[in-house]
Amino acid sequence: MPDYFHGYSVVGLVAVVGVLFVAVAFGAGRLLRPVVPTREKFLTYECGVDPVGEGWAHTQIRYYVYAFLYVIFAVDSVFLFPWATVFAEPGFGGVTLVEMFVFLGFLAVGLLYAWKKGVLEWT
Amino acid sequence: MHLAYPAVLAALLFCIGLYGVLARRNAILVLMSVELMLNAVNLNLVAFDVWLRERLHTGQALALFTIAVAAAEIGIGLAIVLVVHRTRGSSEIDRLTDLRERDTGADAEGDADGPEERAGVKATTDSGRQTS
Amino acid sequence: MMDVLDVLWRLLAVLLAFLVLPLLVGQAEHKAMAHMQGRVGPMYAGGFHGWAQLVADGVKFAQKEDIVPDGADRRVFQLAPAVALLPYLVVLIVIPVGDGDLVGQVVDAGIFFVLAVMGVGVLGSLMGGWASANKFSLLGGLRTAAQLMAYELPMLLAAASVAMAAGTLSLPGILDAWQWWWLPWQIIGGLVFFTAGLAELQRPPFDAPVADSEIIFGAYTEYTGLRFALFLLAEYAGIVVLSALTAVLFLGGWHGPVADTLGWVWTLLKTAALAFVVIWLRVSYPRLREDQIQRVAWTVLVPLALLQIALTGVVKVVIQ
Amino acid sequence: MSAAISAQTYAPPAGTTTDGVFTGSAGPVAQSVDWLAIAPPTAVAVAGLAVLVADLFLPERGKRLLGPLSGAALLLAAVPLLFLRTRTTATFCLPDGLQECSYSADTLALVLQFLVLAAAFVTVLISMPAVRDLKLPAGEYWFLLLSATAGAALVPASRDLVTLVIALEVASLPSFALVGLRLGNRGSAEAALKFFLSSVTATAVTLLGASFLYAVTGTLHFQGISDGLTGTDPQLNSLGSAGLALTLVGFAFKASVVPFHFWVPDTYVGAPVPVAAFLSVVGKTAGLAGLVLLVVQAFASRGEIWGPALAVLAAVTMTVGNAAALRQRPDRAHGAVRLLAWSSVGQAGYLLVPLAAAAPEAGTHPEQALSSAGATVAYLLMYAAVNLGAFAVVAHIGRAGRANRLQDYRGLYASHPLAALALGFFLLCLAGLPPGVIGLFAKVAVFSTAVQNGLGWLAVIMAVNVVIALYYYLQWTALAFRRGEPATPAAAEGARGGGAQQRPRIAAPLSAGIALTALAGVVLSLDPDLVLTFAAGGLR
Amino acid sequence: MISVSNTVMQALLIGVLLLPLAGAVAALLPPPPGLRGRDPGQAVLRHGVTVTGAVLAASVVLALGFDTGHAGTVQAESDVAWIPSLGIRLHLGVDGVSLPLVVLTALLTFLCALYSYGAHTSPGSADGDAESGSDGARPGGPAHQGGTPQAFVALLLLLETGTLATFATLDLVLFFLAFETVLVPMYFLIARWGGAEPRERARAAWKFILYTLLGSVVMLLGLLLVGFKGGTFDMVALAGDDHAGLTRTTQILAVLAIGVGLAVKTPMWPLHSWLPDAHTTAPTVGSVLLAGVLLKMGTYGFVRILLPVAPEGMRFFAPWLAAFAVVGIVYGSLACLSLARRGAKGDLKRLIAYSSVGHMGFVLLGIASMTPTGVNGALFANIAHGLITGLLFFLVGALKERTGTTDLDTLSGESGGALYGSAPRFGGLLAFAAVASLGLPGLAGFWGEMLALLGAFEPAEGLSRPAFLTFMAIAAFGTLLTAAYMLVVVQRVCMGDPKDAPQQQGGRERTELGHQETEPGGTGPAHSATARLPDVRSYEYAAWTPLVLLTVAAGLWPALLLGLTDPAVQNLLPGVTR
Repeated sequence: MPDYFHGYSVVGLVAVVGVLFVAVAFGAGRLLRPVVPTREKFLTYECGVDPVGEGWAHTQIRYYVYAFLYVIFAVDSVFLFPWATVFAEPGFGGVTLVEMFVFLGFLAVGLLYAWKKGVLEWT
Repeated sequence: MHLAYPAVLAALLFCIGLYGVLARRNAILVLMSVELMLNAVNLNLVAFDVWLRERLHTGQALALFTIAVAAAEIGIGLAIVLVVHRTRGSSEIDRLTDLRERDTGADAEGDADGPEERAGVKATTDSGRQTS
Repeated sequence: MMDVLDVLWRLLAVLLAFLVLPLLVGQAEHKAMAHMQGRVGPMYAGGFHGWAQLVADGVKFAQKEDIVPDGADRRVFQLAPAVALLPYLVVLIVIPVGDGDLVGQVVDAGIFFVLAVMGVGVLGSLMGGWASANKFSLLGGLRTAAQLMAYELPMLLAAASVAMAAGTLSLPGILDAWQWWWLPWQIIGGLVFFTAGLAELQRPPFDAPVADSEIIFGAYTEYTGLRFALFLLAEYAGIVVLSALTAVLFLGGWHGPVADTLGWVWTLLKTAALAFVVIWLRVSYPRLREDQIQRVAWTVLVPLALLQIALTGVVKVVIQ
Repeated sequence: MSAAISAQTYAPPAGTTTDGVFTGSAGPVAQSVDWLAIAPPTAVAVAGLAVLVADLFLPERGKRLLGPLSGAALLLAAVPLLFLRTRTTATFCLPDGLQECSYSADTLALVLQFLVLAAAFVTVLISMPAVRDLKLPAGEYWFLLLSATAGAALVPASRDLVTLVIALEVASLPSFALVGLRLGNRGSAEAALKFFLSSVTATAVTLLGASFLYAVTGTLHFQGISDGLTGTDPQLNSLGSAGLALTLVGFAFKASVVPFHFWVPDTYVGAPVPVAAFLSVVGKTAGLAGLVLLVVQAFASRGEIWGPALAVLAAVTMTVGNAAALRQRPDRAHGAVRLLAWSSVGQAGYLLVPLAAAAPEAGTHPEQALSSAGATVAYLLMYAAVNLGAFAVVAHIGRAGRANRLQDYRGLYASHPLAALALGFFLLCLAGLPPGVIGLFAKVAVFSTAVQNGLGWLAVIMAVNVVIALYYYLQWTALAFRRGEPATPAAAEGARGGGAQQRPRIAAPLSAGIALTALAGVVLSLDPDLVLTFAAGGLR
Repeated sequence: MISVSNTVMQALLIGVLLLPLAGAVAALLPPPPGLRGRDPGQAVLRHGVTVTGAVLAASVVLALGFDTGHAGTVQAESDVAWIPSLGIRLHLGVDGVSLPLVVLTALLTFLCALYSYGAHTSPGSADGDAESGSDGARPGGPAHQGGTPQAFVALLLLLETGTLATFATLDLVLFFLAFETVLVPMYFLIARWGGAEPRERARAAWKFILYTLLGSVVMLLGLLLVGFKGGTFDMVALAGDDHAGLTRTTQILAVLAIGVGLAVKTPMWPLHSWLPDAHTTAPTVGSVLLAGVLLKMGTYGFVRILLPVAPEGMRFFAPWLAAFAVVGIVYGSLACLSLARRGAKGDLKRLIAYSSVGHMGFVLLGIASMTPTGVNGALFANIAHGLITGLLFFLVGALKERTGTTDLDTLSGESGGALYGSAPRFGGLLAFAAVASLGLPGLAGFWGEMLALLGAFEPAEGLSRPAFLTFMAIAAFGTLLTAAYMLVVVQRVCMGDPKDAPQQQGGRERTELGHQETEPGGTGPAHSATARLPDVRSYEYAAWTPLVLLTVAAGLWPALLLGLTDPAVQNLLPGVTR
């Protein structure tokens, strides 16, 4: 168990180093850069024209559907990894493989469903 | 590492989630709070699994399933929130009162039926196909 | 004492790689693109073929004024570049460069860790797009998110295939188990993985989220100065990480036809070659439309990845 | 989707190699699967997928076949039950001979699986007209229905918490979608959201409870939990008690036990009527099956904790449900469904009584505790038949006028004598009055468990509630036999459209559903021992 | 007495129960080709007569085959397991207590069927009757009221099944089932064939069913308590000497619960208030069966279940029961008196209903005394009340059919209804029934009340004698009151100047009466007066004569009945009187 946490503590150390790096960079930038605020600089940039309307105007509902698809599928694939690491061990074998094919079959049916339902078309 | 840390963290997460469920009025935020609760459970399960050094790793197995369950719930939940938002333009759960039992007379409810249906029809026609 | 020193060395090496390699890739991109397009590219900074161009760029960025738009969510807006950049640094530490101890840190569930942390990087773009209070940014952010969703799955599945083949999730473990014939065996997975990674990095031809002709610069539209530079750095760090990962997972990492003792050279060579492919693709292919990007993911890559898993499974059981 | 096959894929994923037994590589590590035992839920799940895929490739006209197809699949799935009847089979067992299995096809499981499949079949019958009327997406509807059924059929057979929770979720998740399937309907969406949010929260709480139990006992198999909960460490003891209580919450929610019932009326009203019927029977069966398994097996050793709690819950549940049902007025829109919803809450209270009564014996005399729980099973069987029947009649009335007021049942006898008789019979069964003999005896069986286990006060409360319930059931029955005269302008308006006397004919599947449930009710009334035997040691 | 083998007796008893049930189902089916009759109504009513007749015949044979030498033992017994899980058995049998009630039920139902059939077919009430549009009770025309004749007959037969089963069953739960089965047909008889405004009918029917249901749920609780504590639902086993080991507390609780249920049905003051409404609105046939048979189920339950199974509990509650009983006697009589007053707008049916409250008070008093004498008297009064009140309701129903009203003031006018003059035989019958009802020695009503009072004079050991003496005195005073109002009724309805009466009545009645008089079927003597009512018709003779004869017979030869009941009562009371 110590090794286990040791590994991640090093990783955490890296993250800390990274944060430090960014902080230093920002600090240095603060010292180096000029500050000359004008009204126009803080306007939202829309090709030089004053901004109009709300930000959600052009958002497609379709993105949600992709999100759903992803969430479901990605989590399903979570089951793959534990299986992937052991299925070739002695004692497992063909049956285990078939079971996973059943599982993949489920995934494939889901994909087929989404595809046939036209989720993947963009019209 | 002592078991207390993850356990306390999980308890905190769960309580925050619970508070969110009870206090938040936006359906999406409630949904997120529920996810928080589920992840607290996951943390618990994995921590206990490690602590127990259980041979079968039942805790981790359940954690995996919990992840899957949470994902499925999010999928369906967002779809439902979307439908609600589409039919009434708001996802505040406080405003979901169409089905509440009222003590007013029958006429009021009878009237309430009409616009509701009309609004529903409109929503279907302009929203196209919904798949979840 | 030895331990602490050891760790410090590793940290330093990783940080160095993180600061140098992306710049190398960037410079290579400048020059390679220029030559492919019949130009010469930057020639002045530093003298010899403009080798210090990116350093000069960095100096310039640091001197630019830092602007946060009025409508922006300040804290999120300012944090976004850091969130985009740091995950690549963290990933670098677990990528094995050579045989044995030539790795920042061995992590058990290496593949999981790498994929999970890389996913966080995209969050930076998303935060930037959301916090900018700019329509183009938002659109870009959403496209980024959609792209992440679409390509994370084939990437995971392809990685799972390798994990199946090796029977472990640890990156050094995979390399230990690697044989040369894995190359053809896992080739589909490799292609899927690389393509998906490309898309996650929003590199051309999958750069619809930052398509300058449509939405200015997507999520980064409102960024200036150092923060913008960090986003750019993140992109090139991403290229390095992706290339390195692909090399480790699918091309055998430090395995080479000769001189196994110089494993780290092989790794760097393979990474560099892949990075060059990334640049090459940018020059060669036009940008895909957002829907085309999605379709490629769901109808090509995901089925291919599933196919690869099936193939891996069958072969694995057969040879047993 | 993944959860549907959880049973197959749930193999201990990692760490197995470190175990001495496995490294010997002598026996197969993969669990051997008794396919016959798991056939019922599996068949349903596969059928669901098949329906979904078929829907993609069938032309619009062919989609009408999906309903009958689903029904046939359910019948087919019930066939293995016949072969399993004679033996008790367990599968997905731990490989080291600990006798801990994740799936057991014992009598309890078989009976409840039969109940689920039969109820789902009747739901399919009721649904056919609704799917056409409401223009529900056919493939999705049948797929979701079958998936939820598969989950519900898995619940009573699961013997560990992982399988149990997953099975319950598989039963729940499609239900949310089913409730919200009427696109563009405000009520439907609202109902789905309410149902969803509260259900998901309950699930989270249950899982937290499960994690506590795991911490205390180190296993999630029922037997192990029961053994582990008797430990002496006081700290762990209280953690175990907390886990126990929290785990029960999710199941109490599904069984619509007060105070986890608030979603019930709104959800039933907003959902399409067949879905409400499905929830009220199959959903409740899933929840109660979980409760039965938990209290009789997993928590058997801690009866002193959950026994009083369940007793109080039972009392509160039946009181609240009946009081609210009593408040329904005939002129209120959707009154019929709402009444049935509240009545189903009330019935949940009765269903809990035997479980509460099982507490004192659960630890020491598992056989007797199982007998007590058998009263719940018997009651559930009765309830399923008659409640579905009542919903079938309601579904028919709902087709004519969408308001579905209680008033609309006036004169039902004049227009549809048989349907009115059936409705009366169903309601009297629910009330527990002759000629609904089976309803009476099911209540008596429940009552007897309370009396014989020293829960006299609960028995008295139950009796009072039965009396309260009589009032509204009878009132509705009487309404159906009243002369059909338009009482309000609204009704008259409705009569102008089709004419109160010339109500549309009952759709064939609906009448089949009514006939089937009525037949079940009558047969049970003539020979109540068919189900009551479970209350007297019939469960083994 | 003829000797019949036990198997045949069993078959007879089961047949008695199943025959009407099968008949009820058959009534709803279309008639077979050979039996279509003149019209569907006639066919199905004839079917009703046939079935009830067969049931009556079977029950008479059963009675004849009954071994009177061992009237205390259960005979024609069959005992089959039904629901082993709950220990509920199909246990049937009759003894001296239940046999008379079985026969009485069969008889009354048969007479009702006969009466309905006659009313339907006799020309006096054929279609086109001037009254057919009014709300008046039309016992003769079930086809024109509420529902179809098919439903009417089916309900009647179902009612008979339930009642007979109540008396024949020896299992507590089965008893409850039979007890409840009666409610459904009775509800519909009142709600659909009743004789008042539809709203009021529905209200009365609703009240009836609610009261009885509430009562029976409480009763069910008591029955279950006894069953679970005693370990069996079998009445015979429970009646054994040790009462299956029921503790005193259990017994008290059981008596309280079961007693309330039975008391509602009986009805005992103050739980009686459903009865007047139900009677007032019910159709004639319904009233007859309600008063004649249904009320007996309550008192039967006291004797059959409470006395033998929970004597301790009974002893605890006996003074209360007796107190309520005498209050009921006095209350019923006073209510009747006030109804009978001139100008009180008293309804004759309501009056008889209240008189039933009083009469059942005597029955309860007899039971409360817990002595063989008292209980025998109670059982006797039961039968007598069934005969006499049945007859009374028949008569009042016929009167309403003739005059269109049961309002005492309308009927009697200023000086009296003058039935003696207008319809002498009818009037005579009414007077006979009224006198029988007040308990004139020599008629059936006398013995029951006297024995009940005797029982109260010397109550069982352990009961306070002074209290019971007081009760007895009050009850005796009640008999005086009964006599008073009955005589007032007779005086107001039957006597008076026939010339005088019509002048006082409204024009509507007169024209109607005149119209009826011109009917060819009017059987009244051909007096040439304006106020001619049709006298007793032939089918009415057929329906009423048996009641009259039995009333007289029971009055003159009480031993016929007491010989049957006494051994059974001795058997049921061993725990009380050694």
